[in-house]
Amino acid sequence: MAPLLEVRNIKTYFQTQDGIVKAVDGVSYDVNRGETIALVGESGCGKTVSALSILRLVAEPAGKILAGEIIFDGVDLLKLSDEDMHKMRGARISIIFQEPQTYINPVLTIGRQISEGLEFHKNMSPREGMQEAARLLKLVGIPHPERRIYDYPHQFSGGMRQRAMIAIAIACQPQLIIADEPTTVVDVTIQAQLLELIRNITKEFNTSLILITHNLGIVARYAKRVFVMYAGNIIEYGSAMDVYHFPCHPYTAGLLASVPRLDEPRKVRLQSIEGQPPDLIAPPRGCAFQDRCAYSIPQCLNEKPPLQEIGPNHYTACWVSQKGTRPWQK
Amino acid sequence: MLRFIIRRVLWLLLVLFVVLLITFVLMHLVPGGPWDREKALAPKVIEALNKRYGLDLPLWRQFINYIGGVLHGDLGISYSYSDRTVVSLLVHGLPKTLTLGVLAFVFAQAIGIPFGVAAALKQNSPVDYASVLFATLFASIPGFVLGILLMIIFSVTLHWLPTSGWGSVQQVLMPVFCLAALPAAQTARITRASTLDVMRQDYVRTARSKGILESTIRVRHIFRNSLIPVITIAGPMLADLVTGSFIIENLFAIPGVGRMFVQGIFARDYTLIMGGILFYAFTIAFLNLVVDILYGAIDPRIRYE
Amino acid sequence: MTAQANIRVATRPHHTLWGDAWVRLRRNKLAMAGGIFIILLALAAIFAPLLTPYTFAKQNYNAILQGPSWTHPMGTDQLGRDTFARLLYGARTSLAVGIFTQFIVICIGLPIGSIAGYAGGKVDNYLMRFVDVMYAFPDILLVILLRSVLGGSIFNIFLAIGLVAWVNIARLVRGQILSLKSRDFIAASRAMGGMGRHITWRHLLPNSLGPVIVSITFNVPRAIFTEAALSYIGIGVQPPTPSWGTMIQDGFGLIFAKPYMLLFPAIALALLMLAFTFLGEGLRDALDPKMRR
Amino acid sequence: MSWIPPGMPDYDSILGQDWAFNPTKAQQLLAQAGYPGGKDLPTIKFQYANTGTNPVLAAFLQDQIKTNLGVTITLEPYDSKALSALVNNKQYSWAFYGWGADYPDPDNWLPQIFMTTGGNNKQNYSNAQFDALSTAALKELDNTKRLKDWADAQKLLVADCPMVFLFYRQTFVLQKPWEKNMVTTGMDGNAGDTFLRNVYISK
Repeated sequence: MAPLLEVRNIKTYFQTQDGIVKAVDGVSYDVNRGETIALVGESGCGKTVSALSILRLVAEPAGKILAGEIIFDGVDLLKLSDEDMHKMRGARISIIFQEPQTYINPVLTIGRQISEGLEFHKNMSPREGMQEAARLLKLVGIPHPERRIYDYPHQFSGGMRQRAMIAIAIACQPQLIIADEPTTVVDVTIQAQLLELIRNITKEFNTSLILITHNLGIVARYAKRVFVMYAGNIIEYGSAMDVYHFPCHPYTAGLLASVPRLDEPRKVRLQSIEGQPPDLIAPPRGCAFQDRCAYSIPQCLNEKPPLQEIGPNHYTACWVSQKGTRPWQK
Repeated sequence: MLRFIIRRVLWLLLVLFVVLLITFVLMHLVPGGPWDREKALAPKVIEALNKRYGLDLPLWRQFINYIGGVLHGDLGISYSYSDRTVVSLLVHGLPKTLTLGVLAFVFAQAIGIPFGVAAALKQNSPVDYASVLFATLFASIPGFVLGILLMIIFSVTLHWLPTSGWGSVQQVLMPVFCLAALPAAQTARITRASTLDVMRQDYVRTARSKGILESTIRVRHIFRNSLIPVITIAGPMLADLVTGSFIIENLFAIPGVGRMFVQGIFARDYTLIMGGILFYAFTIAFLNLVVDILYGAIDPRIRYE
Repeated sequence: MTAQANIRVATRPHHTLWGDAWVRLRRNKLAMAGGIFIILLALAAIFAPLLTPYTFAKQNYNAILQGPSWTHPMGTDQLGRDTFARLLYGARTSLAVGIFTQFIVICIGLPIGSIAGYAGGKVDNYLMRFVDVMYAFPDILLVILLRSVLGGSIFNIFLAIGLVAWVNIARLVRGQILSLKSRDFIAASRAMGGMGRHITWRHLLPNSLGPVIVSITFNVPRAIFTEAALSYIGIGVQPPTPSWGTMIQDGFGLIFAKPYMLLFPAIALALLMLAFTFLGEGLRDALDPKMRR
Repeated sequence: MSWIPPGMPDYDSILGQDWAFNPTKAQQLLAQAGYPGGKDLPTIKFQYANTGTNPVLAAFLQDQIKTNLGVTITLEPYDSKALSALVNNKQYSWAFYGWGADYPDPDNWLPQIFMTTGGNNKQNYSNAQFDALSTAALKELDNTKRLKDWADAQKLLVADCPMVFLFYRQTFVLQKPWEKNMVTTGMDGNAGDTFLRNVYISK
């Protein structure tokens, strides 16, 4: 069965004063119906830009999607007319943003901002919209929804605002939800509740979910497949199990090592990956991770390793591991 | 909300009282009295006049009488227009000053906001540069200089418009334009800046992610937020227009409150001066109060519980 | 070590706030044009004697009300005085008024604003009510009253205009300090034992300097305009010191006969105010941290 | 220059000849007064109401005195009320003000301003002989005798010169050629300066 969404070799560049930033430089991934995948990587590796590219929300004139295709349910979104794209956004693909504080309009009531999408896509009347908004707020676990729809964002706590964001995203029962770091802003307890909520919703409505995060801890629990991004490229992807237990890229191994583990003795020093992500304006020739990689070989410096299958449905872009050795494996 | 209004109204009354007090003191400090004329009046005549208008009483007594009068709505009789009460003079002058002020205000918003918005939506386009240039040009030329330049062009050379007077439409055009030029420019600039700022906000991107039409996004999300700063300056701006028009009234010889007020100062017409200041101070304070209340309406975050 | 060599250092050369502001200001052509015009005008005003043989007071009765000619580039007034010379010397008055009033504005506005902002509570309330009173006054009318009381010497004009114009600075500084006070770095400084005055002086004021400078550059044209308006009504600077306002006032009487007498000072005033506005805008964009690239 | 303006009875054009413009004599007088060339003369403030053409006039005077006598006087403009107060309370140093006839007769020009007890006597001018002549003239019914008294009084006045008479103000009346027989008087600017009673239009 063809995947719901196929992102093929997307290139999204940004024109800045200091030069062209290659934020997303040839990224491909796919999502099946009802499946949850995770897009993982340090901040600034292009996760969010790739998500925004799907919805064609990249800020014009600075940012442009130069190449690639985004096949969603058999249709290439990049070829769609603006008018059709409007019909797609919110109705069939929606997005949950990271900062509930700034991503909700402070001067409109919460109910109004939820019913907006419904009024446009399902041409409900404002009254019906508000009732549906109340139902959605109930669904996402906000008490006394029928009163709360008339409240303003500043009257909601951080966690509740994020729940409202989720309500906005699921309003028209989209087929695909992109969750861009949905829980980074809230504390751990609320984080768990929100993720559970999102998972139940995706299960209930058989919605596909792209979970974008830099927090590897939650990825294992929620995503079936994991795509690790670094400097605008996918450098490793596979099932969560494979990637967690047999990381085939030094960067993935480094990421996993830096996650503090409960089962380890407390005295062990926290590990971190030295150095800074490369400058995306003039990325180095060869592998982008080379100057931070402890196992780099001459070939890494000159040639950019392509993604190659290293195990069943497990791909990596690293010369060292493609030669069959994984020195970073303990 | 009501408690807030009452508190503000009380403050307003106190501010008015203090303003009147300061004016009263300043007024009496200014050299020369109402009765001094080139052809000196006989001392006895001056004495009689002072008695008639209560100027022989000690100053603090006069002030208390005046405040007493104000509370009863009696602003006293003008010295220079000896048969007219100050209230009737104000009522005579008010329509002209208010028309000037309000027309200029409307003109300023009607020109400022669209220009500002257009410039923001089409940033770095010819529209943007034109509007910024227009805004800066008119923001820097003082009203009465602009008035003079217009007069030279339209009255002296082209003879299209009369240079002064009141009543016909032609007589209103130039004064209103001069008065409105500065506020129009300021409105355009602030609208442009705030619209640009709002367009970069994240909630606009959320709105776009819902797929709703760009036009709806503009009205419901962008303008609803970007017009807040415009409204906050609208109140003081209207107050400035109504009270600042006296230079334009002088230039175009329009018998409004402003012109009367300035003549009042030169004629040492104490009751007229006090009446004028009362009108101006009240307008400014009242309009500021209106803006604060309005402000709560448009920006829920500022609701005064 | 070749790997290290071809990696560009990601960080930019470190600029101080003012260094950065200067770089951005220089890039803003309009602001530069404004700045240069002001400096040129100031120089012309200072070196006026070199630029024109005439002085502002030298009367020449057989050259009364002449149009612009080679001998008198901008014509002459009712007493045969050269308009161009009066413009230059007039520029001294206008610039002096514009700049010196700001000292008074700062001396009064800054302390009141910062005390109100920092002290808060009752003090803030009373100070702000006092500011409301000053704000309720129609400013030019207050200046007229003050000017009539103080008399016409140029220092009284500074005082009169300054006494009225400090209100905006006070409100601005208070707003700045209120918003800065809640920021974390103030709490941090307080946590390290910073005393009230120290915090205000070391942290709050420097940070609110940006908008204050910007508002001053906008206040200068306002002050010049006020002085011109005063002279226009007839109670401006005492003759024989020429000021553009008095020149406009004199010229206004002959608007139909000799419009040029009015045109030159009017255009000069407009250009000077334009220059200050451009400069002000350029400074605002340059000093606004959000605009930092 | 006679105090009473042309077009009014008792106008005397030859009066005050020796006060005519004569810089050298002025400098001599200044020297005699102990201030040769204006040296250590206390600064004189010329105070005037800054309405109409006064400012221009003041600047002209200042320049003339500077060029002809080398004396610098400072200009102090007031608004009209302030100046009137200053002058009426006799606190002025050098003030500039004028007089317009209420009715065309020396009776309105002389006693009020120059008699010791005159309401408008702001320069403390007191000349017993002038007072005597004025009181006589005020009571005199015979017109020619009355005017003679006033003429003598004016001669005294001009000789004492309590004020410096500068100029007679003129107003210009623009008249169409076909407007005939309009009568204008010396009342210039005040009521009664033009009589239209028997004006007729001839095309």
